[in-house]
Amino acid sequence: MEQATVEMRNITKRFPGVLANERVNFKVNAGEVHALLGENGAGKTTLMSILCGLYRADEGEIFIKGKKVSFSSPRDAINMGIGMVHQHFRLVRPFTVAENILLGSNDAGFILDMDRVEKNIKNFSKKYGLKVDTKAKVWQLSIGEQQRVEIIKILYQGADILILDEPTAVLTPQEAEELFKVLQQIAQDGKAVILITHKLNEVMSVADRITVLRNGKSVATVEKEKTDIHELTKLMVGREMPEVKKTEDFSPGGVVLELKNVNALNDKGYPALRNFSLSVHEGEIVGIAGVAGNGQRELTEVINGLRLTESGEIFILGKNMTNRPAQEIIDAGVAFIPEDRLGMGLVPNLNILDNIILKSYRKGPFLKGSFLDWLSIRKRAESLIEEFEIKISDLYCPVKTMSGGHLQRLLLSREVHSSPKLIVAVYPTRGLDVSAVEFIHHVLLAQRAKGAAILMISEDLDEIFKLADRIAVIYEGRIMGIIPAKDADLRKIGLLMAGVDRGGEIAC
Amino acid sequence: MDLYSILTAVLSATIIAGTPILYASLGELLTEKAGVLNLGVEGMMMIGAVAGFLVSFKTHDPWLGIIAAMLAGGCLSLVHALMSISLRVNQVVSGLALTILGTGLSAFMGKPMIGMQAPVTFNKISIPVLSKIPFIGSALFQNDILVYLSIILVLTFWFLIYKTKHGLRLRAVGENPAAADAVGVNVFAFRYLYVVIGGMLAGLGGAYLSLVYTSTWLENMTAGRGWIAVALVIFATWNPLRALLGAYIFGGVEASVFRLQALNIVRIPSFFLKMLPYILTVIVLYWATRETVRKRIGAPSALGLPYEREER
Amino acid sequence: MLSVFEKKNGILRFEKKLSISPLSYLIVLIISIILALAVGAIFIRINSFDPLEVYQFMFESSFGSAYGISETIVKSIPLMLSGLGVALAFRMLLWNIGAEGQIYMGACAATAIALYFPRLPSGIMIPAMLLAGFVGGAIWSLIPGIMRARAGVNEIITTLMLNYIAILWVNYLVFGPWSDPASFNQPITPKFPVSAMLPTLPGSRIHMGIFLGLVFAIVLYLVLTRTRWGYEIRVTGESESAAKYAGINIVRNIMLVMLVSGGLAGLAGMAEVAGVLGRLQQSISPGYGYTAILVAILGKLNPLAVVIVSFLFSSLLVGGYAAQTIGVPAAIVSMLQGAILFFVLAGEFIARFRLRYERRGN
Amino acid sequence: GSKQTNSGQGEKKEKLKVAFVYPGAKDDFGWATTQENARKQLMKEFPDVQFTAVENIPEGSDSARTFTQLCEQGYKLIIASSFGYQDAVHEVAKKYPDVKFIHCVGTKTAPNVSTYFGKMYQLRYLSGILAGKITKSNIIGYTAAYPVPACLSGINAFTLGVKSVNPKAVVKVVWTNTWYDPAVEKEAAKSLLDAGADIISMHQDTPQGLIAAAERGKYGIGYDNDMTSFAPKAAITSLYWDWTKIFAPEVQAVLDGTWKSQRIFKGLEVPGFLNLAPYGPMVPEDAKKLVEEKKALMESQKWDVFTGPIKDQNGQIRVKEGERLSDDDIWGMNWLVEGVEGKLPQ
Ligand SMILES: Nc1ncnc2c1ncn2[C@@H]1O[C@H](COP(=O)(O)OP(=O)(O)OP(=O)(O)O)[C@@H](O)[C@H]1O
Ligand SMILES: Nc1ncnc2c1ncn2[C@@H]1O[C@H](COP(=O)(O)OP(=O)(O)OP(=O)(O)O)[C@@H](O)[C@H]1O
Ligand SMILES: [Mg+2]
Ligand SMILES: [Mg+2]
Repeated sequence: MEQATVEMRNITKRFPGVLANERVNFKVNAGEVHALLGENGAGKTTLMSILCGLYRADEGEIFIKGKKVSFSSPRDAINMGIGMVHQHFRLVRPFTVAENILLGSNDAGFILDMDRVEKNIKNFSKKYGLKVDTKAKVWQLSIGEQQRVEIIKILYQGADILILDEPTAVLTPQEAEELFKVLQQIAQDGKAVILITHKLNEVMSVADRITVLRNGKSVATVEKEKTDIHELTKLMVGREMPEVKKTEDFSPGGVVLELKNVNALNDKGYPALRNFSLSVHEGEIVGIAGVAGNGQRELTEVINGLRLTESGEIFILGKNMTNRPAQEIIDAGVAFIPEDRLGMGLVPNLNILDNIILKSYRKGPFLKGSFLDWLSIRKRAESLIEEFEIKISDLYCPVKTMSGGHLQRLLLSREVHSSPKLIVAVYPTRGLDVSAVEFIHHVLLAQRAKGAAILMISEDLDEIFKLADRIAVIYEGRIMGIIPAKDADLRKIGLLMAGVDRGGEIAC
Repeated sequence: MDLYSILTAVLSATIIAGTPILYASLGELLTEKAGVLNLGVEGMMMIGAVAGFLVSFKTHDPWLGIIAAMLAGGCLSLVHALMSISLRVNQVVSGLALTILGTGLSAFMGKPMIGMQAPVTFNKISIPVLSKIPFIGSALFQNDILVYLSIILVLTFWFLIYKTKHGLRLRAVGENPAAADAVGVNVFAFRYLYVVIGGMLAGLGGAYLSLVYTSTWLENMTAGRGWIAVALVIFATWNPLRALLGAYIFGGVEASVFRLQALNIVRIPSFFLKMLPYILTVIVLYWATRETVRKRIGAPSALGLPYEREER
Repeated sequence: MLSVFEKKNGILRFEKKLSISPLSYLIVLIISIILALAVGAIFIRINSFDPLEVYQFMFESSFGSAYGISETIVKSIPLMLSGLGVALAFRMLLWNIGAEGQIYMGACAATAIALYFPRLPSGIMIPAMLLAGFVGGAIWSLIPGIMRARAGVNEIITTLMLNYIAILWVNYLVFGPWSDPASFNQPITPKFPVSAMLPTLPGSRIHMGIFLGLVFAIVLYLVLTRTRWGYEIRVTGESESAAKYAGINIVRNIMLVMLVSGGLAGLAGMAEVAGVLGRLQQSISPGYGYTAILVAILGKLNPLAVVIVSFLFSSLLVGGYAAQTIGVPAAIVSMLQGAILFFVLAGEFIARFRLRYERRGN
Repeated sequence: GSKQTNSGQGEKKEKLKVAFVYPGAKDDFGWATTQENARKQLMKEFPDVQFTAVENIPEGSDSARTFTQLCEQGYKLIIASSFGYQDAVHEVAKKYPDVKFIHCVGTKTAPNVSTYFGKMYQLRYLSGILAGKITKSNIIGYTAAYPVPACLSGINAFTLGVKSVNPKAVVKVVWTNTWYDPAVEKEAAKSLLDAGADIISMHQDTPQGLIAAAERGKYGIGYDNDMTSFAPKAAITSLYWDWTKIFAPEVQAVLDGTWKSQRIFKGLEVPGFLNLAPYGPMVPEDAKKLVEEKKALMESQKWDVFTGPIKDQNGQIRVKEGERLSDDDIWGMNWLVEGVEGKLPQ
């Protein structure tokens, strides 16, 4: 039997309070695309971070091409031909593409000779069909382009073991397909490709073999030919997947949120929203589909008064709220579940009581004169904890110690408790496991039933299809189209997400 | 005395007065390039001033003094490196602590040196031909070796930062340590190295004050120059060449304070004249901040943030 | 995580905790002081004194007699007031290191009242001077505050630069316009009228400033923990993006916090001139504003802890000056201060780890 | 030390303890050093008396406590070497009436508080004669710390000395606003040299002015101590104090029990108190002779520097023809004579 290119034996890794990997075994051969499958938090990223030298395993051994290795830094792993494209790209944004690629390589001497490097890179990208503009600065690139840079970067370093951590999360379906072709070509070159994902259809379309992680343990390694989605689901979740509930028909009420020709800039001062118009009605969920970085963040910030518009108008319940301070928008009954729950929606170092009143400390039942009434705050916290089944060890310990799913429950519980008229939810279930996802979907649907208007931004098309009444596709800060959910299909949405409009032209 | 010779004299004094600030500022700039904020410049300058003075006083060798000053500044900055890089203490707090420690330590070490005169110093070296250039010649090309060295260092580091692969990595460490780490750049080594280099240069700047500028040592003799150096880094938008310009602007102001008095040009109380460098710092900082905001030139993105691999 | 050593049936390892308890912080503080004293002992030894004797002498001079204790309290007043100001600003991650200048400006403004309205009865004079002291310090911190809030200008540097300017300004006043005609251009203002002096506890120099300090500590503590505004400060200090998200007006809060922060330091200056010195003169503060930074940090920015730490620090200073009467250099004290701070900072990190014994095979 | 009679007799009597208190470092080579030199000399002259130096005592609230502690520790004579201690001295003196204080340039005395300073302006005048004779550019630089009477009387006397031999010359004053800061003092001196001065005189505690002059090949006049060694070729002379001459009688008086509060303001009439360091080679013979003449006049107290007519900067007569300024007026001088370029802060 041939020698495995990578073999990880009995890998164990602990984080404070978490056993992320427990005696994991993992084997990859040259020339294959090997999928690492598992739910959120199963320990996939941790395992691969160990392989690429970023983390150190507490226990276990790694063999590369039969040789036992021990990495103390990513440098050691790179020298063994291992390269990883991380879930959150590790690119230096003010640098050019070429500079980023050069950064890790042993190419070029002491003095920078960018012309030569750029030529080398071009040859390289031609070979794998990975087109990039070497002179462009990374921050100017789309997410898809940045991913290409990452892949070229590790190939340029001479990697023959490539790890990609959830590469398709940021791609349109079409882009994902293109990527898979590239990956297969790389594998055919005799390199080993490891693909981390939790999307089963991807696994079935690209992988040769699949290793499934569950709860930090490796549960099985199977060949694609000998398995099916059903079995993989069971391996991954440990039980049958629940059926997706279809949304019942809706009867939208009056307009709650209306954006008219809104233009806004991003942090770099470039247009992020262009003539953006959209309305959301009472009792309606509008899903915004689109590749991350196409203006979603700016859209939510503009609505919530966290970013100024350049032009255009925003109405909430018929009142012009353009460029009003965040406080007024909160008072108008807008709830906001931000993308960065721990960075923005919650204050990590404060306790649950402090976090519960983040939006309502200014008035209402919690305020007696100008003093906060901690007793009633405590009562509220306890009732929310019960109602939303929030797991927390102590009311007074900082919320940063809570798990992702429970943080999201806490955030959601606070936001919906005030019976909002409008809920802006950004990636509400990202990084959560199945039961948490179900719970959150349930809460959102219940709010809809109560008549709230919901604007939901998600990168997960399945989620959008499941929840949304209408789907709006955003591309480079414009609405590409708004489609009732029942008329939408994946291919069409995918094309719109890629900026191809109905006429088949590239929008610009 | 005619205007011409007054101006040349001011120019020459400008360069001398600007040099200690330049060293310190260049050091802080390099430290910040690597993503570490070290507010202990004032303390490191003081410790450099006293160590340099002490050693050259005992050995009668100014070069040994310079080396000692750099070592002393480097050692102190190593404390900051340990605190901020390894122990991940808040960098502002650690830097402030460093200044306090440096002030106390230098006062203690320098106790026996108060009022002494440095036995040796650096002689002025005229660069042939160039020093004969009218007006600027004598000011620019008739200086002690440390002035030349400071300019050479500025050019060298400018080249190193922007034109070499080492510099590319340095910048990456300051911009996005996670990215640098992932491609095998040793973030910790870079940070330690440049924090220490920064400390050494601050120490050198301090030694310039005690060994060359005055040839004596005095408690608190840096008089806020370390802080001005920190402000200059912002003015310089993290570019060594602009730090050179900024340091000489401040040197110019310092050199003008007494000349304005001596020449009876302005009739305002001397106390107000002495405020000039500090007022200027505030104004320059205000202007530079607006400028960098407008042009969106920022500090290294990871400035002040500790890095840990296994942190999410 | 580090495994320290393994045994047959288990493993001992360092584990990281997420936060440290007040008790372990207290232990860290005490160990740090001891370590710092040990380091100081080396230097005292180098100067050929007996460290134990010196420390004993220092301790006796600050705690050994009623006079010593009262002097320690007197000295803790400016540290306490400016330390509270610094702690408040640091809470919001506003690095106000300009307390020294704010002390000078507060003293200067209070002096203006005493000099220009010498005939006010003390019932009006004292409140007016308190107000002036507060306003003087507040203006001096508001300048950097506005620059920071409106234009993002680094307040560390601006507050520091304003220190130098304030000291020169007071110098100008005491040599120039405010110089006491009776003292022939010597750098002092005329003596304040009795109505402008803060009442003192009989038989000591302890003046009303101590109540000011204690009251403000309690008020500040209540504000921070119990009020809307305190809540806003805590949230903003912990996470600016969360504050924005919650609709907190950060720009206004930056200015407000800087204002109060400087105002407290200004009160410290007022208390020095009206409580101790009785006039404005060249050097009214031997670096209280800088020591206040240490006090605030070691007090973990908690107003009540600041009171205790300022008392401890003031005893260190009083002991230090006393040590000079037996020839120990002054620099020892500032070194001890720096060393304590470093040991605490490092100790806090170490205290975050704990040893844990873990059995093998769950 | 010939006069100590008391010390041997009373075994029961405690040893007299004397403390010198300084705001800065005791060995700063400036003002404090002049006191320190005296202290060391006194230790030799009075072997049975303990002389202690306490340094780095800030002039603010810390000084009162330090004085109190010294009183408590049994010190009976305290020499407070800085004006800024005035309030503290008087506060503590009231509480410890048996402790004697001698306070530098104080504006008031008390039953157990004397004040002290010396007529350094007399030497300033003499050095002004030298400078007036030597200068070629007719611009003489003067760096001064603060516009306090000690400095002003020095500047005025110096200028009068210059004018007495060279009416065309002017004295340019630069205020440094510090007693002790080498960098600042050097910069100030250099700026005067740049402005055309060829001699630097100074009222500062470091030799930086002298050194700056030497670096430019110009001349300078030292102060406080004999600074000529810092720049042998450039030093015209150096004006220095020997405070032993003043303090020794005070110590003796305390031992004798005859100590009296007074304002101590002595000059050349006390032999060896005010001294001129040996002249540099640039000093012409006629200047030396002139200096000797004037010096003799002042030693015999027949004549003094501030003898009219003297005009101030605004041309107003300050001292009328034939009149002599009183010690009080000199002790509190707050104006500048004609011929000084430089301003007082208002
Ligand atoms: N740096 C870290 N510090 C603490 N805990 C961590 C860290 N990284 C991962 N964990 C924890 O380890 C477990 C495994 O995380 P990991 O990121 O490996 O999962 P994953 O399978 O990649 O999940 P996802 O699909 O969400 O990316 C999780 O419980 C996570 O919270
Ligand atoms: N950075 C961290 N530091 C310390 N503990 C952490 C950290 N992140 C997570 N934990 C702890 O690890 C546990 C798992 O965290 P994680 O966020 O991975 O949860 P999860 O497995 O994804 O669960 P959920 O289903 O709620 O998302 C939690 O109990 C949390 O307290
Ligand atoms: Mg999770
Ligand atoms: Mg992952």
